[in-house]
Amino acid sequence: MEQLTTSVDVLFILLGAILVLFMHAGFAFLEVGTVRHKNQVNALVKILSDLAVSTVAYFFIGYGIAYGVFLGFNLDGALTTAMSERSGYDLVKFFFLMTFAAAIPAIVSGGIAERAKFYPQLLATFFLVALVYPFYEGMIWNGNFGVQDAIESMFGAPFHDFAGSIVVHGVGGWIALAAILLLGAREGRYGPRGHQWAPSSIPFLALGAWILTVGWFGFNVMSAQQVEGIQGLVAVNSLMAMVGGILAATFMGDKDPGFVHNGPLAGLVAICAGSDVVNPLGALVIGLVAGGLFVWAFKWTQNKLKVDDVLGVWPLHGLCGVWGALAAGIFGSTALGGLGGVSFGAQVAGTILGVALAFIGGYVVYALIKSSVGIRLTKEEEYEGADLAIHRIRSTQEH
Amino acid sequence: MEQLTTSVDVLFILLGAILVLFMHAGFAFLEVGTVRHKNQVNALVKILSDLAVSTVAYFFIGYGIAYGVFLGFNLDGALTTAMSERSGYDLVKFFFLMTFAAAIPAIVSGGIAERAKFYPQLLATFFLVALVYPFYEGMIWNGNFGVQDAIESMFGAPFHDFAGSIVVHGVGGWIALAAILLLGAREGRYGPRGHQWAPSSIPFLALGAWILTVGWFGFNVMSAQQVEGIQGLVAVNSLMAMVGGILAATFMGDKDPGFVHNGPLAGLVAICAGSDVVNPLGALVIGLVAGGLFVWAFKWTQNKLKVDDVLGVWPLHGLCGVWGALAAGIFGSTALGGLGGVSFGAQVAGTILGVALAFIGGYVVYALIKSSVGIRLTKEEEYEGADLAIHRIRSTQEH
Amino acid sequence: MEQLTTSVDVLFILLGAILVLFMHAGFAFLEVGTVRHKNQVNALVKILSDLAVSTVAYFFIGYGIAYGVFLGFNLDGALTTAMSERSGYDLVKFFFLMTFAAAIPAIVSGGIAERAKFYPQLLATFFLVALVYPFYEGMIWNGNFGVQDAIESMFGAPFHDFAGSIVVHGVGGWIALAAILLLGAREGRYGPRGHQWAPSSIPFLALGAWILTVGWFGFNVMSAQQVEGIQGLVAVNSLMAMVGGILAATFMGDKDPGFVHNGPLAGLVAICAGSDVVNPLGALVIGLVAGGLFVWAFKWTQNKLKVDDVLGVWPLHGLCGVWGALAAGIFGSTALGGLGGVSFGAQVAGTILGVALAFIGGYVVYALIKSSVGIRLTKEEEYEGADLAIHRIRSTQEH
Amino acid sequence: MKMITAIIKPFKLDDVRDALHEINVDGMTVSEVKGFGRQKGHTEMYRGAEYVVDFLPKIKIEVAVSGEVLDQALEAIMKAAATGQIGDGKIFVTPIEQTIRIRTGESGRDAL
Amino acid sequence: MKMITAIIKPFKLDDVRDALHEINVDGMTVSEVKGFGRQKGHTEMYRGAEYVVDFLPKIKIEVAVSGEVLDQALEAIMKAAATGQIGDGKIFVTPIEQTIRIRTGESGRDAL
Amino acid sequence: MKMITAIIKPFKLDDVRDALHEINVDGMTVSEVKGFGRQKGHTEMYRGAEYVVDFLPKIKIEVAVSGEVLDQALEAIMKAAATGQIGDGKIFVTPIEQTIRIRTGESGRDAL
Ligand SMILES: Nc1ncnc2c1ncn2[C@@H]1O[C@H](COP(=O)(O)OP(=O)(O)O)[C@@H](O)[C@H]1O
Ligand SMILES: Nc1ncnc2c1ncn2[C@@H]1O[C@H](COP(=O)(O)OP(=O)(O)O)[C@@H](O)[C@H]1O
Ligand SMILES: Nc1ncnc2c1ncn2[C@@H]1O[C@H](COP(=O)(O)OP(=O)(O)O)[C@@H](O)[C@H]1O
Repeated sequence: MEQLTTSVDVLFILLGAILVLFMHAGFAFLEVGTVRHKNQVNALVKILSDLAVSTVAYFFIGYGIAYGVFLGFNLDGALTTAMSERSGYDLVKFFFLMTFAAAIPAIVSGGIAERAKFYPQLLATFFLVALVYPFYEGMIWNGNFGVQDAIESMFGAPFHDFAGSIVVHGVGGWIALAAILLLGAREGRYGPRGHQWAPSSIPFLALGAWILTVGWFGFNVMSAQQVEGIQGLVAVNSLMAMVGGILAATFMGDKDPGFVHNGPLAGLVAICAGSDVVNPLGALVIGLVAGGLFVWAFKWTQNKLKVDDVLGVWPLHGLCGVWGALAAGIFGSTALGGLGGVSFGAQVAGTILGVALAFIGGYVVYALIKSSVGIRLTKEEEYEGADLAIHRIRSTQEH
Repeated sequence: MEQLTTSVDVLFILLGAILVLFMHAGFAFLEVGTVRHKNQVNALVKILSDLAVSTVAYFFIGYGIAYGVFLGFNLDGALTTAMSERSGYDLVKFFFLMTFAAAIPAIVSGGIAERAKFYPQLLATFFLVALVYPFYEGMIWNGNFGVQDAIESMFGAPFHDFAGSIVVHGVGGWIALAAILLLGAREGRYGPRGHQWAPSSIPFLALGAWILTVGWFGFNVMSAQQVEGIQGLVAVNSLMAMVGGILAATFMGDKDPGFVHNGPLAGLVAICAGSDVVNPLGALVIGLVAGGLFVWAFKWTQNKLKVDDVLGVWPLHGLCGVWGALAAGIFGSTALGGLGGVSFGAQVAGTILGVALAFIGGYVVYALIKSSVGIRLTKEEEYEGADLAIHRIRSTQEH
Repeated sequence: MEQLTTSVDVLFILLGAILVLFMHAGFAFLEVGTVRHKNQVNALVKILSDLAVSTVAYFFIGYGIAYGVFLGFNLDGALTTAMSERSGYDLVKFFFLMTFAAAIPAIVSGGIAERAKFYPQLLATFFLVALVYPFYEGMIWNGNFGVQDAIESMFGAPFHDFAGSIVVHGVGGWIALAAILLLGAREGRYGPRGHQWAPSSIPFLALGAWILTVGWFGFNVMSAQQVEGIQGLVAVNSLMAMVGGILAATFMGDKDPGFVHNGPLAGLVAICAGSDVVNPLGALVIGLVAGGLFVWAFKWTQNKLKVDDVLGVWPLHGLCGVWGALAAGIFGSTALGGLGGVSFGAQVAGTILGVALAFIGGYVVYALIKSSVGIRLTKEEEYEGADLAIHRIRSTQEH
Repeated sequence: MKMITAIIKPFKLDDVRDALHEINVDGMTVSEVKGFGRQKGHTEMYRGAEYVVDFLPKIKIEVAVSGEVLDQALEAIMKAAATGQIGDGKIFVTPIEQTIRIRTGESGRDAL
Repeated sequence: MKMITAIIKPFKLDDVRDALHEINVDGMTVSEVKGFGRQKGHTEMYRGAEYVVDFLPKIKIEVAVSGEVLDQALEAIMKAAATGQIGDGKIFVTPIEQTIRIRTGESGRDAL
Repeated sequence: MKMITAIIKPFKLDDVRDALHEINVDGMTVSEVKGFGRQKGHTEMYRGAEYVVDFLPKIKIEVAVSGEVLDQALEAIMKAAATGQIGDGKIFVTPIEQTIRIRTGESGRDAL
C-alpha cells in the first residue's frame, strides 16, 4: 500500500513533468508560427538549447537556491539517496519543477525573437534559471527568508500562487519586458515607415497554442505534487479559464486567429494561482477577463507603448499573471463561492514583490550581458534573418 | 486506501479528458490539411471557438439534460459539493464527457468546411451541444426516458455503445450530413466544369490523424470512468481496429495518403461501441471492414450522391459508427469469441434511434439558422476564401 | 488493493504504450522534414502502414517467438484468457512491446528514405518484426536459448539493456545499415557532381524530434512494466542524457538545427540501456558523449564512408545504441556512482551479439527481397519523387 | 514572329487556354505575377495591426505566334479574359527576331 | 510605346513604386526572380554539408510607358533603386508594337 | 543588344549556366514558369478523384547579350539544354533598345 502510493506519486508527478516538457514544444511552435519565415529555425533551436542549459543551471544551482538541495553537487549524498529512496520520487519532483524553471527562458524567447544573439541568450538563460527565478520561487513555494510568514502575519494569509501565475508566468513575463527594453525594437518596426509583420505560419502558431494548452493541465493539476492531493477542481477551473479566454478573444478579438489562439493561454496563465480555491464560475470569469485583457494590452503595448514584444509575452504572461494572482484573492474568497483561505492584501503584496524582483533581476542580467558580450544581432544579420545569420540554413527549401 | 482509489480515479478520468482534449487539435489539423490553403485559418479558429462554446453549452445545459445535473447553475449546490467531494471527481467526469460532447461540432466542422459563416456556426454548436447531443446521450448512457429498459425488454440486452460509435460518432456524422445538405456544395464542386481540390497540406492532415489516433486511446479506455474498471481489452481492441483500418485503407485505397490516414480513424470509430466485449481478432475484422467501408463510401458520397462532405465525415463518423454499433452486436457474441451480453436486435434499434434523432435534430437546428441568420458565405467570400473573408488574414506569408 | 494494483499496472503500461505509439508520429515527422519535398507523403504513409503490418506480424508471430505466446493464434486459449484476466494486463503488455517492435521499421525507414519501393518495404517490415527483432529480443528480455545465462556465467552479470539501447535501437540501426548498403545511394548523392540536399522543412523535422523526445519518457520509464517497479531515476537519467545530447549537439554541431534536434534523440538512445542503474551525473556524461558521437559519426558516415543514410539512423540508433550499452557497463558500476550489478564484459558480449544478429538478419531479409521483387524505385520514379511515383499526389498544393 | 504577353486574372487562365486551343495555338509559357494598377488590393488585419496588400495576384501568359495568327490570337485572348470589371489586364505585343526549338534546332515558324 | 524591365533588389520595390507614382506611372507588373551576376550568393550549411546558393532573390518590374515618359521613368527607377552596392540590377528597354486593355479593348497609350 | 529568353527543363539550369560561363556570359535572370506545349503534364489522384496537372514546370532564363556574342550564346544554350526529348523548350531573341546598370548608370554594352 505504501509502496503503491509512493509509486503512484512518482507516476503522477512524472506525468506532470512529461506534459510540461511537451509545453516547451508548444513554446517553440508558437514562436515559429509568429515570427517571420527567416527566423523560424532560430526559434526552434533557441527553445531546445535553452531547455538544456536550464536543466543544468537548475540541477546544479537553481534547485538548491529554491529548496536547499544542490542535487548536482551531491552534497551530503543527496543525489545518491534520491536515486533509490521512495522510488526516486525526489528526482522526479526535481524534473517537474525544472520544467517550470525552464519556462522562464521559453517565455522570454518569444519577446526577444528575431534579433537576439544566440550564445549571449544562452548565457542569460543560465543566470535566470540558476539565480533569478529560484530566488523568488524559494520565497513563495519553500518559505525561504520568512517572506511568506511575514505576508501571513500582515494579511492573515500567505501569498497564494498554486501553480505559478506569478512565480512562473509573472516572473517570466516581467523578465521578458526588461530584456525587450534593453534589446530595443526590431529594425523597421517603429519610426516613420515602421510596420508590423504578419505571422509566417498560422498553422504552426496554432499547433504551439494547442500543445501549450494540453500540456497546461499537467502544469496545473500536477502542481499538487502528490496523487492524494489531486483536485478535480484544479482541472475544471483550468478548463473554465481556458474557455473564458477563448471566448473573450473570439469576440473581443473579432475572430483574429492570433488572439483566438492566445485566448486559452491567457486564461490558463491567469488561473494558475487560484485554480485550487476558486469556483468554476469564478474561473470562467477569470478567463474571460484574461482573454479580454490580453487583446487590449497587446494592442496597447504595440501601439501606445511601442514595446516590440514579438509574441506579446509581457501582456500574456506578465499582465495576465498579475491579474491571476489578484483574482485568486478575489474569487478565492468564500463570499464569491471560493474555498477561502486567501487574502487580497497578501496577493497584492506577493505580486508586487514578484514583479519587482523579476524586472530588476532580468534587467541586471540582460544589462550585464549587453554591456559585455552584446545581445543584439547586427542590422545586416537581422535583415538577413537569424536563420541564415546564426544557423546558416533556411527553414524550408523551395520545391 | 479509499483516498488513493478516489485520487487515482480522478487521475484516470483526467488523463482521458486530456487525451480527448488533444484530439480536438487533431480535428483542427485534419481539417487544415484537407481544405484549400485559403481556408486553413478558418478551420483552426472554428475548432477552438467551437470547443469553448461547447463547454459553456454543456456546463449550463447539456450535461443537465443528459445526467440531470445542471452544474453551471449550481442547483441544489451541486457545483459547490462537487468542488470538494471525492477530490473533485464529479467535476473531472464532467470535463471528460464535455470533450465528447465537443466532438460533435468538431465532426460537423469537417463536413461543412470552406463555405460556412462563422457566428451562425457557433450558434449551431451551442444548440447541438446543449440539446441535440445530450438528449440521445442521456437515453443511452444515463437510462433516460426508459429507452434502454425498453430495448432490453424487447431484445434481452440494452443497446451497447461503450465509447460512443453511435452516441458520439454516429450522432456527429449524421448531424453533419443534415448540415451539409442544407448548406449545399462548394462553388465549382459539381456541375459541368465541377471538380475536386487536392488537399493543401498532407503533412498537416497527417498530423491531425496522428493526434486523433493517439488521443483516441483516452477516448476509449477512459470510458470505463473508474480505474478499477479499466480493461486492457479495450486498449488492444482499439489498437487492432486501428490497424485493420490502416491495412484496408492502404490496400483498398492504393496507398492514397488521404485514405491511409483516415484508415485508423475509421477503425477507431467502429470499435468504440464494442471495444469492451469483442475479441481482438474480431476487432481486427471490424477495423478492416471499417477501413474498406470508408474508402468505398467516401467515393460513393462524392461521386454518386454528390454530397460535398469536405473531409468525409459522414462516411467516417456516420457510416463507420453505424457499422461499429452493429458489429458490437455481432462480434460481441460469445459465439464469435466475444464476452457476450449483447444483442444484435438491440444494436439495430439503438442505432436507428440515434441516427434518426441526430439527423432530425441537426436538420432542425441548421434549417432554423439558415432561414434566420443564414449559414453560407457569399460567392465572393467563398472565392476569396474564408481566411480573408472572415479572419482577414492569410494562413502563411510568402518568404 | 490487489485490484487497484492490477488496474494501476494496466494504466501504467498503457500510458507507456500510448506514449510510444505517439513516437511513431515523431518518426514520421522527423522523416517528413528531412527528406526532399517530393518525398514527404511517402514518409508519412510508410510509417503508418509499417505500424499496421508490424502489429499483425508481432501479434501472430513475433511476440510468440520472443515470449512464447502466439496471441494471434489463441493457442491454448491464451488470447481468450488474456481478455479478462488481470484486467487485460497481458494484452496491454503486448501492446506496449509491440510499439517497440514497430520502432524497427520506423528506424529503418529514415535510412532508406526517398528511393525504396513501397510494398517490398512492407514485406521487409513483416519479416523484421515477425522474425529478426523478436529472435534477439527473446534472448535478452525473455532469457531464451540460455544466452543470458551463458553471459552471466561468463561475466558475472547478464547483459543489461533496460529499455533497449541495443534490443531496439541498436538492432534497428544495424538492420538499417544493411538495408541502406543493399539499396545504394540516392541518384546524384555521390559521384563527381554529387551533393547533399537540405531538409525540406526544419519545423516538421523539429516537430518529429519533439514528439520522439516526449514519448521517450514512456519508452524508458514504462519499461519497468509494473507501477511498483517505477523508478524516478529512470526518468531523470533520461532527462539528463537528453540534455547532454542537446548540449553536445549545440556546441559541437555549431547550432545546426539538424544536429541540435538529433541531440536529445542521441542521448535518449544511449541512456535506454543503463537508465535504471547509472547516476544522473553519469547520464549527463552519457548524453554528452552520445550527442558528440552523433555529430561526428554522421559526417563520417556521409563523407568518408559514403553511406547514404538519409536521416542518419545508423549513427543515431546503431552507434549511439552501442555506446549506450557499453556505457551502462561503465557508469552502472558502483565505482562510478551507479547502482551496480552490471559487467562491462557482459555489455560487450551482448552488444556484439545484437549487432551481428541485426546486421545479418537485416541483410538476409533485404537481400532476398532485392533479388526477388526488387526494393528500389526506378531512376525516373526517384527523380519524379516517391510522392508522385507511388502515391500519385504531391505533399502540398500551391496557393 | 511576335510575342504576345498578356496579364490576366488568375481564374481566367483556363478560358484563355481553351480559346487559344480553338485556333490551334497550344504552346505557351505562364507565370504568376503581382499586378499593380487601377484595381486596388486589400487590407489584412492581424492582432490589431493592418497590413495593406497593395498588389493583386495576376497571371502572365507569353505566347509566341507567327504574324498571320496574331490578330486572331489577340482577339481570342481578349474575349476569353474579359469580365468587364476593372483589373482585367493588358496585352502587349513585342517583336521576336529569332525563335529556336531547342530539341531540334528548328527555327522560325517551325519552332513553335 | 516601350516596355521597361527593371531587375532590382527586393527591398527597393516600395521605393521604386513611390518614385514612379510621383510621375504618375501607377500600373506595373512585378515578379520574383533569381539573379545571377557579379554579386555573389551565399553558402548554407546543414549537418556538415555545404549548400551553395548561387543566386540572389531579385524583383523584376515590368512597366509599359509611352515614349514621352520613358526617360523620366528610367530616371525615377534608377534613383530609387540604387544603393551603390554591387547587385543593384539592370534596366532594359524594349519596343512594344501593340498595347491593349482587355476590359475595354482600348489600345496604345489609352490602354495604360 | 539582344535579349535571349530561353524556356528550358528545370534540371538543365546548371548545365546551361556552365555553358554560358564558358563563353564569359555570367549575368542572367531566372524564373520559374509553367509550360504548356506538346509535352503533356501528368495526372494526380486523391481519394478517388483525378487531378490533371496539365502544365510542366520549366525554367525561364533571360540573358541580355551584345550582338557579337549572340550566336555563340544561342549555340551554348542549345547544346546544354537539349536532351532530345520532347519538351526541351524554346529560345526567343528580342531586341533591346537600351540597357542600364542601375548602380553606375552605365549603359549599353558596359552595363552588362
Ligand atoms: N503600365 C503597365 N505596365 C505593365 N503592366 C501593367 C501596366 N498597367 C497595368 N498593368 C498590369 O495590368 C493589370 C491590370 O491593370 P488595372 O489598371 O488594374 O486594370 P485594367 O486592366 O482594367 O485597366 C495590373 O494589375 C498590372 O499587372
Ligand atoms: N546579362 C544579363 N542579362 C539579364 N540579367 C542580368 C544580366 N546581368 C545581370 N543581370 C541581372 O542583374 C542582377 C544584378 O547584376 P550584378 O552583376 O550582380 O550587379 P550590378 O547590377 O551591380 O552590375 C543580377 O542578379 C541579374 O538578375
Ligand atoms: N508558342 C509558344 N510560346 C511561348 N512558349 C512556348 C510556346 N510553345 C512552347 N512554349 C514553351 O516551350 C515549352 C516546351 O514546348 P513543347 O511543345 O512541350 O516541346 P518542344 O520544346 O520539344 O517543342 C513549353 O512547355 C512552353 O513553356
